[in-house]
Amino acid sequence: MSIGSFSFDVTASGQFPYIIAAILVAFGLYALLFKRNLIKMVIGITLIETGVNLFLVMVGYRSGGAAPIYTYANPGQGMVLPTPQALTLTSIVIGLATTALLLSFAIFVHRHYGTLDVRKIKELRG
Amino acid sequence: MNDRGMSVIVRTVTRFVYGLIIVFGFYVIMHGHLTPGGGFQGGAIVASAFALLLVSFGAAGIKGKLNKKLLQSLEEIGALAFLGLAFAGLGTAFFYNLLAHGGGFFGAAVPAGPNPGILNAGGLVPLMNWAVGLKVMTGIASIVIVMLIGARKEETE
Amino acid sequence: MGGISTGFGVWNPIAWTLLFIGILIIGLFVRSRGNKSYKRGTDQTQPFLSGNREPENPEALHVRGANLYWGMVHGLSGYYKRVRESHTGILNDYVAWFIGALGLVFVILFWIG
Amino acid sequence: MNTLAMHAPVLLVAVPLLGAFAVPLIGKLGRGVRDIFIGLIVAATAALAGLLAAHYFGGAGVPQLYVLGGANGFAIPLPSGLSVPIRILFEVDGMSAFMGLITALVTLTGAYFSFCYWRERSGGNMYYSLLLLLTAGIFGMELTGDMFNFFVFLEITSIAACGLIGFRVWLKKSQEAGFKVMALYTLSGLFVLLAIALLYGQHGALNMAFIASQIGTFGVSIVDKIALGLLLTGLAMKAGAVPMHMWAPDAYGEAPAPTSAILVANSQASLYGLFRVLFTIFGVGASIATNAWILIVLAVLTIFVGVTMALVQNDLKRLIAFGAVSQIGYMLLGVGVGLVRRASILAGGGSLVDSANALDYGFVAMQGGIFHMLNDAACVGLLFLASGAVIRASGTRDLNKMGGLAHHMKWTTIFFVIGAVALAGVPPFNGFASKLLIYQSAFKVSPFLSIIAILSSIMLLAVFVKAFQGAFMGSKTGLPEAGEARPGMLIPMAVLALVVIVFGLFPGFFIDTIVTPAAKALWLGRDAYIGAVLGGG
Repeated sequence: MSIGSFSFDVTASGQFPYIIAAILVAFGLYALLFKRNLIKMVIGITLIETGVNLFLVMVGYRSGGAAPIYTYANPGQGMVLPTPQALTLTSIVIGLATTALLLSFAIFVHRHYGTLDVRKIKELRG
Repeated sequence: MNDRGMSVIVRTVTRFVYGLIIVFGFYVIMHGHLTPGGGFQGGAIVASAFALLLVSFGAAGIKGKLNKKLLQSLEEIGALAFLGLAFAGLGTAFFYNLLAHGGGFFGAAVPAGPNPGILNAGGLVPLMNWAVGLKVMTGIASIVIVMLIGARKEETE
Repeated sequence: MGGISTGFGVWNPIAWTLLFIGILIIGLFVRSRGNKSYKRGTDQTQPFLSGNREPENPEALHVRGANLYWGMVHGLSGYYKRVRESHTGILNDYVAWFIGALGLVFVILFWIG
Repeated sequence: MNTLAMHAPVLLVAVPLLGAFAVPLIGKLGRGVRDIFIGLIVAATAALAGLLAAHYFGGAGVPQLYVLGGANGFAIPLPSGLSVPIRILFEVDGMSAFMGLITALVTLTGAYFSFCYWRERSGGNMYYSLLLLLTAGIFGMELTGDMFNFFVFLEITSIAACGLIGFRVWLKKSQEAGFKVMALYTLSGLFVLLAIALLYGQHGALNMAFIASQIGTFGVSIVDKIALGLLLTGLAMKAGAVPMHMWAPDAYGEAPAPTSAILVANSQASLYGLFRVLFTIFGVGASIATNAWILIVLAVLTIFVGVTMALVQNDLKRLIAFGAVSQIGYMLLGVGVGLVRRASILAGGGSLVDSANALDYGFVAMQGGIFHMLNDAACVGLLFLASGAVIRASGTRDLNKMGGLAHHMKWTTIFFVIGAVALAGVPPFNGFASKLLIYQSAFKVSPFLSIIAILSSIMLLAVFVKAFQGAFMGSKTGLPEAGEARPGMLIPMAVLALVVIVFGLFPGFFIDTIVTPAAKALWLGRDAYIGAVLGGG
């Protein structure tokens, strides 16, 4: 399959990164659903984030394309799509902020509750 | 980790490398419009040097050397500078790149094809990189400091 | 002015308010014509508490908010037990609700169309 | 078009953002200077939102486009001749302008209420910084025309909202709420991002109008459907629809009172995103009826569970928070019924233009759902502000420990009653006007929907009777701090109460001027929305 001068790799090895992304998201969801430790849940969230970011980068990949930098590619040479890379970067920055906030909350939850066990942190219920 | 930091080996190596890390971070910020990297990445690298100092010398070791208030003020200044540069193009549109291709300050054109690039190009983009870099390096450094203070209170309680 | 017509009926708040005020005035007028046998300083001014004596502490008379719908909540206890227990306060369960809803939406979207 | 109105969409985001970053520096000059600065920023933002709305509703009536960083259009022509809409756009149509008005109202009153609310306690620069950041994020979500930009603003609101919930680190419950809400917000945000990545992979663009036109041309593919499911669930969760609502009472209940209402506006912004996705991006194609019924099921669950859970709460703010959750259901119900009707019109080959009037039950339901957003923001805002004043006066949030506050705070009592009866849909207040539209049009789809909606409204009145009885009735108590709220707290409440009364007494005027154009923008504005970006029609 190809559009213009680019081609999409539809072979099994070309799909490998997508599978990895799916596995990362699945591991993250597993951690969020079954792990009882707040820190492990934060790790689960960052795993999902990594999976989504990997997916984003892969969406923009075109086999044979150069890095999307103006001064790197020869004139006429194809580049991989720069937009998803910019998106991934933005997403990483946002991920840094959310992770920092979540970990700060975890620190203060531990200070108040004396535990990181999510089953014991349930004053807000019903 | 105690207040006095880690072993002599770590502290000695840290003394050697933290300056290099900071220089490298500034390099990444400076060349953000030409090579991979930019304000956020460079800022994160510089902040990692601060984090390294914190980890190896401990909270007591850096007491009085990294001023949290100053860091936070610099962070706001970085953010305001970024927004101000975005406002500067308001004559045409928000975020309009005033200086690009003007030929003057940061206005050179970069030739196509493999070349080392020209630093004096990119218009407002390098300036914005600096603003973002300032914000990120001080922001992450203050996050690390605040978290360390939080964690230390935890230990003493 | 200011009314809305819904295609099924008309709602005019100004007319409604005027009507409400009119009925209120009529009601007050009817009330004012009533028998004025109310006497101050007698037992008539005392609150009626099913024949019980009024407690010394007036706060004891205040039905606290939590007790107000005791009967109703008791009547619906089967429902409430289930719903309140589903708000467990455990983050894993909240995530599970989200993932479950997501799965259900996918099933509906792909199965029904 | 004058210059200010032209730049208004971006200034609505940039001005609060500027305020958010400048507040910590200005705060060094002293508290008075800082408060004046924040007041100016918030007032300027509200004025800009008003200007934007006046421009759209007062004449233009066509989507207003703003291109970030571009002098010459949004598309960058490639050497191959292909012109890709790559620039970030702000696109303001009736619905965006309407949401802007809601946000302006809530943030204006919330910020001015904060000045007095925090007088003795450490309000801090960070609080105002986060509040302004949240404002900027909400405006961004409502005005942007770019999917990824929408995600960025979504995350900005998430972070700022959780900062506001949890910045009082000495409160045990607020930390718990902060962690839970942040985890769920992040999760829903990541699923939205995944959907955006899928849409980008499928259509090669992030612009909402471009994706919409692609879907209109090529139909809804499997990838689009996965993206639709992810967007629907993720945004419904951020809006607080049952059964993904568990974070909402924690968030609204544990945030400081002035910001609880802004968090409700944040949920409404997610709802706006949901409507934008369902009406504009996936507005034509196969699965509209299915989407509509998903919305209606969510709506019925939200209305019923929200209000029944509110009945058993003993914490004043948590009670109001569950009430606010149930009101989200009415909006979903109105718009869901509208979507059902729209699907049947499109399937039957009817004309959307002919049905965009008060005689078509689908359009009436849309009007009701959209009008209820504004009414809900005003009423819930009023209730949260009044509860803040009550909590300041009584020093507790437990309904079992309060009582007799009507003796001390007459004005607050009046405002609380106005907000409560208006939210419960008692005539002649504004809640009744919008709920009437929803009841009557939902009846056409299924009488069951109307019955649930009316029953829940009655139960909501019972809920507020409980809150009123618990907090205000009873004999005078010897609460140490009891006393009327300060004028600085009463005036924002009075403004909201005025809005409630005026919108209740003249609903026809406001429906004609602002609600109908907003509903039309969703109902038949899809082509105009796409045409404004891509040209043609």
